[in-house]
Amino acid sequence: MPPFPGSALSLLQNMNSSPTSNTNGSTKSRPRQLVQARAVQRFKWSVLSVLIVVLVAVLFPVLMLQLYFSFHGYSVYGGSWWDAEFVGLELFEEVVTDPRLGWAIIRSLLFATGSTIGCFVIGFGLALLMYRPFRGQAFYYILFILPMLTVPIVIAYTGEMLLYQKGPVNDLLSSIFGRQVNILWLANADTALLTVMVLEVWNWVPFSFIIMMAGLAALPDEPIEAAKILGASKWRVFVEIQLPLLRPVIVLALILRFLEAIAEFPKAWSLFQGGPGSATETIPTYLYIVTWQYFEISKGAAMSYVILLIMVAIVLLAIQILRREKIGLDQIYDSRKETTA
Amino acid sequence: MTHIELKNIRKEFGGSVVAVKNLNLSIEHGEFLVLVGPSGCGKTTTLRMIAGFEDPTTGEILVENDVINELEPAERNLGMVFQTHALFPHKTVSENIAFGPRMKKVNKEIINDKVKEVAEMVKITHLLEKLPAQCSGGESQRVAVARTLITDPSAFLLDEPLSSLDAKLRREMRAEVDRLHKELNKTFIYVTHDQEEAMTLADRIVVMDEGEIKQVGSPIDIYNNPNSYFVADFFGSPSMNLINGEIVNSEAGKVFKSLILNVDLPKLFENSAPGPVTLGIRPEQIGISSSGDIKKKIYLVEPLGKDTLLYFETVEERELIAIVESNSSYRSGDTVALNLLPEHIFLFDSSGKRILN
Amino acid sequence: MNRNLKRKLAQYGKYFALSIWALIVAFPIYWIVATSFKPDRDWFAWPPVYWSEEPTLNNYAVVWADHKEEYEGGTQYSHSMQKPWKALRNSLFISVISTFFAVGFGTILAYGVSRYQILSEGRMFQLLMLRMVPPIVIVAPLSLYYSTLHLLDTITGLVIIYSITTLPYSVWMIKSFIDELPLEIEQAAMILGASRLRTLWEIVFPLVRSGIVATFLFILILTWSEYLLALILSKTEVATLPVELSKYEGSVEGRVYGRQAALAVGVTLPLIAIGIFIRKHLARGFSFGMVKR
Amino acid sequence: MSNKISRRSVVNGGLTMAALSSLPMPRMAFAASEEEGIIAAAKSAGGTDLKGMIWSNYYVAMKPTVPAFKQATGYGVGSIQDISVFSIPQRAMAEAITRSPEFDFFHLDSNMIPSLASAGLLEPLDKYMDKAGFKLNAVGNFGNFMKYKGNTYGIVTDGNVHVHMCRKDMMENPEEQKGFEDKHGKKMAYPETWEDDQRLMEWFHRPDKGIWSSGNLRNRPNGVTWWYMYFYSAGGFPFDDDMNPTLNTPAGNYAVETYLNMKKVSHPEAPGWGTPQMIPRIASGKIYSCQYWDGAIGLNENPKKSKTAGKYTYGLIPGSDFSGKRMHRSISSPVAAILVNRYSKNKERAAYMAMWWATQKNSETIVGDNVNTFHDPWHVAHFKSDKVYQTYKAGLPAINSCLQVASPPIYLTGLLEFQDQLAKNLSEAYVGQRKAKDVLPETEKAWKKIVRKIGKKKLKAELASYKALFPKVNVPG
Repeated sequence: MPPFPGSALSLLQNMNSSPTSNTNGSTKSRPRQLVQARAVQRFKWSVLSVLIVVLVAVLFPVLMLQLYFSFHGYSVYGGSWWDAEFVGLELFEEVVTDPRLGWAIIRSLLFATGSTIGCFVIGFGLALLMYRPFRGQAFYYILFILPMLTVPIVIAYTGEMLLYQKGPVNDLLSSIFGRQVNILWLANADTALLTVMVLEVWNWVPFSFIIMMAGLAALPDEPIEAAKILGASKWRVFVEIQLPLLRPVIVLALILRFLEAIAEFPKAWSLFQGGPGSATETIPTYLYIVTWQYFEISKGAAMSYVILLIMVAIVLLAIQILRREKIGLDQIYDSRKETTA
Repeated sequence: MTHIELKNIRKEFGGSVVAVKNLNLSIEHGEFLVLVGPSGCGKTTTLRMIAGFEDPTTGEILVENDVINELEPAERNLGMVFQTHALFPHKTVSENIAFGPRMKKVNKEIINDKVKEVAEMVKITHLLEKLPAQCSGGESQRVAVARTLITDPSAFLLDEPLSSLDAKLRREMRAEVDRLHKELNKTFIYVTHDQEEAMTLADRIVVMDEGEIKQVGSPIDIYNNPNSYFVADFFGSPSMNLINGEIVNSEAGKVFKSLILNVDLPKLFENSAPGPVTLGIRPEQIGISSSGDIKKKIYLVEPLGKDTLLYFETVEERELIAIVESNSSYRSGDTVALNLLPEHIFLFDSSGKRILN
Repeated sequence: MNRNLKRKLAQYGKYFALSIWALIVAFPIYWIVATSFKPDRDWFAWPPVYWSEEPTLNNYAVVWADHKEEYEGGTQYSHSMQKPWKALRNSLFISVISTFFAVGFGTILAYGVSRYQILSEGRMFQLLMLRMVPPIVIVAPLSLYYSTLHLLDTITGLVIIYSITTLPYSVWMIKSFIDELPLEIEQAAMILGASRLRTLWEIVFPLVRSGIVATFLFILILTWSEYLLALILSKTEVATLPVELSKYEGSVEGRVYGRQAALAVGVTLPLIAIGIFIRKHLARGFSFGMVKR
Repeated sequence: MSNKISRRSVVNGGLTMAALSSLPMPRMAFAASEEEGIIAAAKSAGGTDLKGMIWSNYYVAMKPTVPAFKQATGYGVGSIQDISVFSIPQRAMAEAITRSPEFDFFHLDSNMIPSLASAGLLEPLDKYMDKAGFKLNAVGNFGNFMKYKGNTYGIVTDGNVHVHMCRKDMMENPEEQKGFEDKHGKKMAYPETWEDDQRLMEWFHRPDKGIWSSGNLRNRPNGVTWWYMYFYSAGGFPFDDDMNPTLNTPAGNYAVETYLNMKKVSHPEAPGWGTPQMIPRIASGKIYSCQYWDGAIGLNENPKKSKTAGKYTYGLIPGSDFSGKRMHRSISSPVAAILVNRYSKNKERAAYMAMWWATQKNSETIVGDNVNTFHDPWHVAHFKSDKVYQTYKAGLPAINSCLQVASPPIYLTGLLEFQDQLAKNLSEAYVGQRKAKDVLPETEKAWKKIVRKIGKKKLKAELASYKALFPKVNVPG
């Protein structure tokens, strides 16, 4: 049975027999390639090659140098670095058995987790209070993003000015609670990390706040209204509609903050230099001490690699999670697959 | 004469999704061709390939017998009107219209004159200094048309140009498009998912589904002679009654049997093999009378103004619909006899193809 | 309780909560400003001095200009610190140039990703790695590598590493702006006869300009306040303001908080101005495509 | 010491030679001032303006002396990297690793000399000093702080040393005197030993009145400085002749005990406080006593910046009878000095510039600066100078006697690492993260590792230089 009956059939026959470029010879004899695909490829590779060249030129030698140092026992007191003796995995062994590094990792994870949760809870809370327009919204918004615009090292010094025992913060707390508050923000080994966390939270609440504001404001109204009409309380609407729809944004806010918190250096260093005791010896701080105070360049390099591996593992995991969320989100909102593909 | 031809066009996305399968089509000069089908059928992709926004994975696109696969969209001398109008929001209406000729380095004064001329033609002279955001939907559509008109393209590509407008405006603009086509005498390729638009505008309709052409023909032809279950179902409002059943032999000849009704089939189907089929008949081809073999109870009467629709109870999910004139006085609950005009009966086999014996 | 009263109470509750956080945010900032006007003895006073009874511009004078100080033996110039003008210029140069590169290249890359998928989504996320690895991990070999290339203590050196580490944010932010731009607008331009380059220049750029500006300023903030890399990769020529700030640790007179504050106000004010200017766009850039509009 | 004597005679010989060579103007040669000798030598050294790594807080006071030098020799200081003196050791080491000729001199803690010299960064200055006929005329044994393995590597600009200060006004109160005598059975007096000091501090400890009587630092970077004083005055030395750590000894434990004892009279924030926090406390009259850098005197006695002008008495650091004989040991860290980069083309020029700052006349100007009080006296002549007295007032004799018993921290390659391991463990013990008895064994363990890494042989060769820094007297005269 022919595929097209009636007039369509005749059309088809007509087309098959009509003279075409194949038989007649095309007036334009360009090669049969795909213009757009070719242009895109050309564009793609010219852009990517720049990127790759820059990354390879800058980062590759750096990583190679780092690798060289990790396997050579270079001492700043023993001649040139290029003559250093090959020591195999000795440095790595030293690094992975170094209890100080273990503690530093634990502290960093603690610090990152704590400050991430702190930032998120406060940021999300503020966003929930603020995402609907109200009188003064712009004022609060501007005020709330200010900490993010403050240079971190300024925050560290300001912390020092504010947090000493007889300082303004304890003074204000005393007058609020009506009795002497004597928190040792800067000297208690048990809470020093918490102090850095407080500053980190103050600094980066705006990040979570901004993301969550955007997320909340972008939620479609209809499902929420529908849920309300169906008798859901505000709390139920929040838990069953808003929270699940916001999940990708939440995951993003948490992951980005967590990763940036692990890298935090200026505040912990200028306030405590690892002390009191070793209460604030986090990964970056310890690495700084080993490399720039002990001048153990090789051990520092091996440590950097170990940390790099841990970070890459964390980042890859984070990327995996983010991608899954993104795909889920795309499915929910059915983005314009056909036209952009 | 602008003759556009698509030869063995295939388009894959990312290697796995096939949007268009082996498409062959020839579009004559001055023809108003409508590509119609449900969303995802490949009609927009086809149009975008003609425009040059997508490259066919294989196959050739020819204009005047020249292969134009190699040409950039800008070099194809085609005009396109988009569903979203795609006006440049940062340019005024007159800048929007002047954009095309400016790209072709036309003299400024000539551009100015032409802009005015075109604006008059689509009646937007009063909008020239406004920004697109200040125009209504219908006005934006006119601007989009004017912007295309001014470049004097060899053919117009229209991608669902009316679907963002409301019903009344859509009807008005539909007439406008029709008028333009007649005045310009250019090739129009028009993509829509709305069968009514296709029927009213097209010289020739191409029905697509799942990346394939299902049927090509004039609106009347498509309506009266659908070659498949799909086409029959797609065209017509209300759509064709389609009843699943089977052909059985009887003494009198072939008989269609189903849970809803049994019909003696006309001579035409004498040679059809017995087996499962779908019977189709358009609502207006069902006669209603007080006596007959097929008695059915009306459960809904839907007056549409000129006509009235009668819905009959069925055991299947599709209801059976008949159209009667509005002056008839049927009420829900009445039982009437249905008379299926034999010459208007279609049969489709289990793969959806029409049975023509 | 009637509905109206309940709503009012909720309203007051909201303002109360917001105001508490507003105070927490504002207080340290107030303290920096107030300290910058305090004479020496009020910097670290017990009990704290909230607003000095004898406010002075002394700190600003010492930090930003040469300042005379009198003592019993006569008058002497307290040059104190080297003036921060050079650091200010460095900070401006380095952050503006590196931001220019990051945003310029980021725009092209973002356009390619948004329109032609020249990087898969997976690669886009991997790009984030450039930002997420702590700089301390690479800074030692980087300084060694730079010294062999004579890039230490040069604007070029800092610009290169800043451009690289801020590129992920740049690409992600700008991509989110371009993604919002309907494809049809570009196609319309192309079919009207504009070349791809022309389309980019005349249609795409003007339409995402505000987004690009926002990205530009956001990355300016990041590079402006960066500390560790600037500290280790600079020597005499390209010390930036955060590095300049860090040396305001006094040994004999205690930390010179007032001077620090006077400099900090100068360092932070431009950022705050910028931040307020771009606040509407910040959110989009941060959302990494996770927020649909 | 015979070695040293012979070298000195060479110096004198050189000086005579220089004098002879300028015969045409014999009178001038005879009266040749320090400055003229330096200028004469400096003129012959080729090169350009100098580039230095120096904190401007220090440089400010030195700057006014540069134009005269530039006028005479044609060069001066062109540009400086202005970073904190605490960061300069790290940055200087980075220069050593890359063998960079960029900087001509570094101004930093001279206790870094062994580390930086081992890393190959430093230029020995003796031959330039000979050429200019210059010698460091420092109080007591202080000049040896610039020497490592027989060479001079630095020129002092700032003679940092800890002095003891306690509140005269509080001690002069008859009621206090009586109460103290009733309790302890002996008169209240200026403390001779750590035990005396502890007793006095405990007596004056009045937290309810805002007096936390100890102003000594106990934070991680600085606290260790105090421990050295207890340790050395108890007769301790941290290594035996084979470079085995000898911390876990009676003297070491005595020092740890003294160190931790002070917790009773220290502010609870002490483990987090450095000079930035403690100095305002001292100057606002909230403490009774401490051993502190002599620079604090200038601040204390400046009525515009302090509430305590005239209220302190300054004197010799307390000592200890622990070793069986009374010993006083102050600590000198950092001693800010100019070190010259061996890789620099201008190294000779830099050496003369450094000497210029250390002449009697110029160093008086620098140390006597009343506004930029970062340099402290060290030159023999400073203690007779009116100008210097203006700044240090009653504190000046105290500085003199403390300088005579000035001792170094670990004066060995790897100073910072040795020191931070000890400092960390001490700080941990102070805040309760570690048991006191573990501090020294744990530190010894870490130190053995460092010794192994740097090389026992190398460090053994440095021990003599380390020991040569210690004062020759137990109690200054």
